[in-house]
Amino acid sequence: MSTNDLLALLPIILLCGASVIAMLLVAVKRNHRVMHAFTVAAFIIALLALFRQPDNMPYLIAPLFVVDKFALFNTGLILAAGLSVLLLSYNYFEQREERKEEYYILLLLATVGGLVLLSSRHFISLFLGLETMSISLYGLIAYLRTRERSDEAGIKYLLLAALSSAFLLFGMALVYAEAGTMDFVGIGQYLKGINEPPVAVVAGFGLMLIGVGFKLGIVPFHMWAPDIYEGAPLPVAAYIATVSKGSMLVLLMRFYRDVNGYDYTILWWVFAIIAMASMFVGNWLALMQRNVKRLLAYSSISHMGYILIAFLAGQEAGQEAVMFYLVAYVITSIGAFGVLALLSDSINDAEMLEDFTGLFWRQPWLAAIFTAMLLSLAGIPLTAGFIGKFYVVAAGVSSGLWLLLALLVVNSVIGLFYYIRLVAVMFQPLEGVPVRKRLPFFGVFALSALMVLLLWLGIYPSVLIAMIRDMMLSMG
Amino acid sequence: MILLAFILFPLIGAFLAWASAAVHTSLPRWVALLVMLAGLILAAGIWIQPEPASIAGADWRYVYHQPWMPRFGISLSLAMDGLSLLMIVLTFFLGALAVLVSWDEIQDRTGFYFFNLLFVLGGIAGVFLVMDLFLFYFFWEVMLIPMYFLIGIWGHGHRLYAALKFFLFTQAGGLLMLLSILGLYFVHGASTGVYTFSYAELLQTPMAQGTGRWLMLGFMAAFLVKLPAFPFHTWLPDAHTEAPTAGSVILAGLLLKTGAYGILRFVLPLFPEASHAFGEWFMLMGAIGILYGGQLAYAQTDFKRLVAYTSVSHMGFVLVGAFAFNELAYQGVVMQMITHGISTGALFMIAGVLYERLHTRELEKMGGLWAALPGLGTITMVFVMASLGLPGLGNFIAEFLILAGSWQAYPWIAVLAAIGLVVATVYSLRIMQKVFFGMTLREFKLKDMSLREAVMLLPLVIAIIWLGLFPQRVIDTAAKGAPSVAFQHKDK
Amino acid sequence: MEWMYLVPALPFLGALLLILFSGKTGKAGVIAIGCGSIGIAALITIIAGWQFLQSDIPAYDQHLWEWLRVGDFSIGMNLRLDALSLAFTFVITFVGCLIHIYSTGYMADDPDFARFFACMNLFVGSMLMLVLADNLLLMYLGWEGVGLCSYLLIGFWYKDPENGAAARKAFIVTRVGDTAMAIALFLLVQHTGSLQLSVVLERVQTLWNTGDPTVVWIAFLLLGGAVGKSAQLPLQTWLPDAMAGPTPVSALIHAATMVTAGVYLIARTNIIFSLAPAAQAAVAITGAVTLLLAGCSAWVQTDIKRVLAYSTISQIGYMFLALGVGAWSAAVFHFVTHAFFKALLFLGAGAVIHALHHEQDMFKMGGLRKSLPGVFLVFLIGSLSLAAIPFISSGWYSKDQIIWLAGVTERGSSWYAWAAVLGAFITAAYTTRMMLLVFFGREQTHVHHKPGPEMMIPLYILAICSTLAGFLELPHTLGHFAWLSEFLAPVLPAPAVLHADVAAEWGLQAITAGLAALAIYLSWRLINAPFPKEAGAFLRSGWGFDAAYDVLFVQPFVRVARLNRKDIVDKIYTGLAAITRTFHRMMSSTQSGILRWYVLGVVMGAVLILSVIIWRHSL
Amino acid sequence: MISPTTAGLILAGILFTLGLISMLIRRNIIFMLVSVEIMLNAAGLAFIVAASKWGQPEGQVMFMFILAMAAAEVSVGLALILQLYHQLKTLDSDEASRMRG
Repeated sequence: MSTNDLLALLPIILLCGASVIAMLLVAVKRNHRVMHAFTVAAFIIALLALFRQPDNMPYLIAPLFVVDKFALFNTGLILAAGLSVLLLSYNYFEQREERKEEYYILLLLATVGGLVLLSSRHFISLFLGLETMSISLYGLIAYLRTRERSDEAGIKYLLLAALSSAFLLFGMALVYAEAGTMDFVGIGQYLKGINEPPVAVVAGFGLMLIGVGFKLGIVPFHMWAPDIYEGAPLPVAAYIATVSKGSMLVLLMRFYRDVNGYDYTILWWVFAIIAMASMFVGNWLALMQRNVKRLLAYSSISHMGYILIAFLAGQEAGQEAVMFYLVAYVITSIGAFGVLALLSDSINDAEMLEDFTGLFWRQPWLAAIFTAMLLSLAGIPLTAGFIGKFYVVAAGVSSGLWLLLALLVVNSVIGLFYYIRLVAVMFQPLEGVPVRKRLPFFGVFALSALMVLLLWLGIYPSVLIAMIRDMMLSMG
Repeated sequence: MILLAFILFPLIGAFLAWASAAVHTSLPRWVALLVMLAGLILAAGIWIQPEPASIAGADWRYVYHQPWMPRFGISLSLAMDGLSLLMIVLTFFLGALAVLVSWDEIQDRTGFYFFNLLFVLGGIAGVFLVMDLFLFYFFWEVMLIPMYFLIGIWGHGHRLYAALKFFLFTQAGGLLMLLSILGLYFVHGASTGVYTFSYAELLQTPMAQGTGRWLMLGFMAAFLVKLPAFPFHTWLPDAHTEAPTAGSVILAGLLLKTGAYGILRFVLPLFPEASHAFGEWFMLMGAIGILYGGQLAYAQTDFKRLVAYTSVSHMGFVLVGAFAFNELAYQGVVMQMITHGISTGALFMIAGVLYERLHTRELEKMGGLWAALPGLGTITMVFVMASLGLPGLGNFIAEFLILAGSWQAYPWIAVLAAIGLVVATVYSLRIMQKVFFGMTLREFKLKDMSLREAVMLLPLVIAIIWLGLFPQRVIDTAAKGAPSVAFQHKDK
Repeated sequence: MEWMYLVPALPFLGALLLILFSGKTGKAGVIAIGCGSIGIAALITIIAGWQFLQSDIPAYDQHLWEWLRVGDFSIGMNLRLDALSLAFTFVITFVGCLIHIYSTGYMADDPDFARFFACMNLFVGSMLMLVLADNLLLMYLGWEGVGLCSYLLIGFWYKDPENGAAARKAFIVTRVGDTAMAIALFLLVQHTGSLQLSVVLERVQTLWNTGDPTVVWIAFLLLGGAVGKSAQLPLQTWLPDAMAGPTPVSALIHAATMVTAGVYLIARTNIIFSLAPAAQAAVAITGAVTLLLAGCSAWVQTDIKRVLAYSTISQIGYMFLALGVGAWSAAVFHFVTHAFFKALLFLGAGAVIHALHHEQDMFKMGGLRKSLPGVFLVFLIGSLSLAAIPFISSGWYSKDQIIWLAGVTERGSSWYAWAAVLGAFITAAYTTRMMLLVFFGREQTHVHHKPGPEMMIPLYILAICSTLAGFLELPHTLGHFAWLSEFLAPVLPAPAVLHADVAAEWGLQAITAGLAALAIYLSWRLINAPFPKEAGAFLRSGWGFDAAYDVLFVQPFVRVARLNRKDIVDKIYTGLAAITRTFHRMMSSTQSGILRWYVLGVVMGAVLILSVIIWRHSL
Repeated sequence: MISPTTAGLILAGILFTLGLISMLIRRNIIFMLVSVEIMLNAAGLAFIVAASKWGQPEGQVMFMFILAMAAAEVSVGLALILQLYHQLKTLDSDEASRMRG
């Protein structure tokens, strides 16, 4: 391996190293503060490392990895997401678990898995990344051992994830059996070579789709989402909603492009149906939901549906839309979960609708942030979510997916209902003098930063748009 | 630049008001009032001064242009012609009054209240000025949230339900409009290669008949809901009834007008063919709205609800006139937008004044109030007469022009609409009878209008009479802003 | 004449002042403003009229300001003084002034003194706008304005819901007619492109030749407006109820001026009507039928004011008949005389009612000729005019002219004439009945206070006028003198008389006079004769029009309103919401939390996808 | 006559399906874990078959990874199951359904 290779994979390597050191740190002395600081530092360094990259993009590390602008951009996104989750975690765990340190190790490892996914161009690296992430997620989800809901969630996630990866693997095996190669580009060439792909390959794709769909939490592989979000510690829920879904989505895009999946109308239709189902099921489930965690889970299902519409639109507009929406979605989700995390106290999480009554008059700033996040999810102007939705619709219109768009309109109206209901609860006048609880600096700082970002993207998105465009064009 | 001021004044003022609440709870209303008056003076100043030479061929008095999202060809471009000028004047006029209305009514959380109030007004001003379709949609949506808060936090009984209903309806319509805007964007791009949201560019978009019609319907969806036209009107009674007085005033006086404005500014010029094709149906829709709204208005026992339904009826005239395609009707529509804003706004204020005294909106619980409140009664009489279209008051000019114009397009629809005048008489007189005449249930010992109430009601009286006797100033101003398509008599 | 704009302006100004300083100024101030403004207006009218008679111009136009101009359609705030409007203006201001003075006495002890005079002034102003307008839109303004004032004054004593109902009825019923008129205006705008009377009437002749459907439509719609305001069939029902207002109001609005607005409108647009024979015939028939039906109703009323109300309807019927046969000036002539004697009768009745402490039932009156001699005298004069007693009463001259012309003009027919004659008989009958019941027989209610000078003087003046006004026109039989018709000639063409035959006219007059005498005799004999009850009730209720309209229009509307109070359309949306909620319930039942269930979900998905893929692939 | 590859794949498929079915019908969490393992191994088998078809090492490599991952999974899984047993006092997966709706 040349130094360039190492340079290209620097973020991953850094995080791996960090995790090892972290273990040693724990072995030496348990200290939450130190541990937290160290992990934060690791993430920051990894982020900085992004700027020291070989010039000749895309940089191929045969056969497993390719590092291109696309990968880099998303690496940045994932790292940033991880970082903000970290900032939100400290206080959350400080007031709960007595053994907090391993959490950070697991978080590092999961992130490593995610990063691997982002730049993998081969079944093996795909599998490795996926499993690294999943297995550390089992631990993370079940981290709060004292809370029974936590390990119920853990076991559920474990079994279902294993199930889905079994499907994924079997699918891969089928494809491999026909194509004789496991890297995406190779498969793409093989498919080009033959005019009509054999049923095994298409079926293989179908099975892989199950694995992917599970991680994305799209219908009908969505059922785990609410339980896991509810059971998992809030930062972890945020992490699953953003990092794991995001990296999987990126992988899907890369794979789909390499094997030029847009040529297969069957797959297109499968995705279209899944998109419709996800939108409707997600929104319907969320409609009357009183548990905010579950509500966010369901809403994320429907948002995946929206993203799929952009994904189906294809072309550059579609891809850009997916990326932009993903960014907006990541910011918003972390923000929303972050607010929940800050509001939670040592005994139980702030998750029921009642916990938010009159929040605006108790914690104006937090409530404002949460409102902004919810409005962004609902796609109301001045927020990134609006531009994202606009981008998606634009992509859809440009490739004339009128049916899907009509459904999208219907669904955003349904969605609006429960987002607004939540907002309304926060603005309800509350009787009695409000008891203000001190908020941790880091958390508030992270959330404020996220909100500023949200509004900035909502009002002046040109910079990000330009970035994404340039990245997409570089991919060709 | 001056145009930007109209939008920025309220928006900045909004934040100022919010901040000032920290200093003293009564400070926000002063801030708000000053901001509104400043805007009003500015707008009035523009109106008074002689019309400048039209800029760039079109009849724009001022234009402002600034790129925003080049990727989509979105730019922050504002322009003002006679129509938008009138609407801006109306916006700040009613805005200032809305502040006065809330003076005593709103006691808690004044800072946030006036923040929302000014924000709505800023959004509305934006809608009336923007010349970029994306931006139009942007402001169109921006208005909703603060309006939602106004209704949802400071409203009456079923405020949450009403606010939510309002929000969902408008949002649904708005999204359909978004689809159409984008459709237009891509159609234009495909045919000319220029991808832009600029109104001026999109005006000459060549498109197939079918496409044009679908896109037009998308736009109409938003505007019909906002107008509101039968059968999309059911959000309005709830919203108007539950909103605080100022909210009702702004809803009836300004928000509904954005729908009418949208039709005049966008639908007619962008889709002449489709507008002609569907014209008769929309006119019919309007006529039905007039009668249906009138019938429901008569059936109500809640003062504000009654007035709300009269809005449905009156905005029906707008729809009838907008699709009659001749100058008479067009001028009538503009006139109707202004006069309805004033007269209905006034009626809601009166409802508020009564509510402050009686703590009820139930007509059955009122009656015989003339003895106690002769002054208020006289003013109410003026606006009741205005709402039934008594000559000498602004609404008559509007309705006469609309009917005379629409008669030339479709006589039978004009006849239907004219029957609305009788219905209007029926429900309007019912207000007077139930509130001021008839038996006094209990001997009210109420003080007549306070100075503040007089200050906020008299300008409206003067305005409505002025519009009734000297409408020419308005008509001249609006004439330049008229979309040329609005004058093409359809060749039958 | 250049002060003409003051004529309507002063009453408006007065009204404005009274509204602004309501209660601030004392009673004296109110009287000063109220009567003063009208009085000055009357003076200016007389001066202007004098100047107008001196000058030989056909009309004097005054342009105040441009009301509205859209494209090439333009309407000005213009006043036009010509013979016709002068005649009306004179009557309005003069009679109006007298009635104002009378009211100062009649309303003396009413708490809302100021409001009363404010409304009265507003009314006079609007009425003057109506007659002085040089374009139909401005006329419409006055037209609606008087409607408003009539509404306000009928419901003046607002505490009683009855009055409110009567007021609303008046407004709404007339509004129906107004709407028809409005549509006529739209038609005129569409075809002539203007509403200025001179222009319209001039273009109409070039546009259409006689009997063209469009112009017939226009005429009919105008007629609709006219019957509404003038309480002719089928929209006459509001006038009797309108008597709920104070008596001076009934005298001014519902006898002398407003209700004759319809006559004015048709006379104004006589060219249009003469272009539309069908419509003009309709006018004549409306008039004939109305005068008969209303006469019969008047005959059986018990309330003195309702008698006068029905008689007003019937008299206006005569005017319509005259218009219908093209005897325009005759109609105006009858309007003038009627204005005087009917105002006189109403005010007289008012004096009686006032004296009897607001007692209106004639059967509770009686024998008042001794206790109220002055009132009896003037009332007698008025009644003579109403009953059209030959030679000495103004009513005879005007009515006889109509009866005669109804038969002999080209648009007329002998049927009209006989109907008119019959009407004269009925009129005489109910007038006599009224006289007998009120002033003869034995006294039943005691007079508690006699009317003061401020009430009596106007009565005397009116009495004189209603005697002299007759001599403005003398029939051919008495050395044909036709000052009024000649004066009106530039505006109103002379009737096209086919066979002017003095002998025949003598005969007709003889018959009329004879019938009148017979009527008086009969009613004097049969005053206490029993009358079939049901028939009486039926006639008293005005031929059951009210009941019919109630069933046909009012009830259905109210029922619909009651049924659809809660906007059925809303059900659509609430329904949608309900459906969505059902889906939510269905869906959330799938989230059972049971692991194997989730596994099943995944498996189902897998099966679905695979089967779809393989199925599509096998195709 | 079907080729050995196809036969192998079919075998793997059968294994896979068996695992799937047992996962559906078993309520005991441990057995569910076991059936997942079966499915994973079925996938592994498929890889072996494919690799032998092409005579490449990748398939075997993949199988190694699968084994490793399965092992990790089992260890974590058993730990979690232990925890769960402490709280539920049962291994019935249907009991572990306190989160619903």
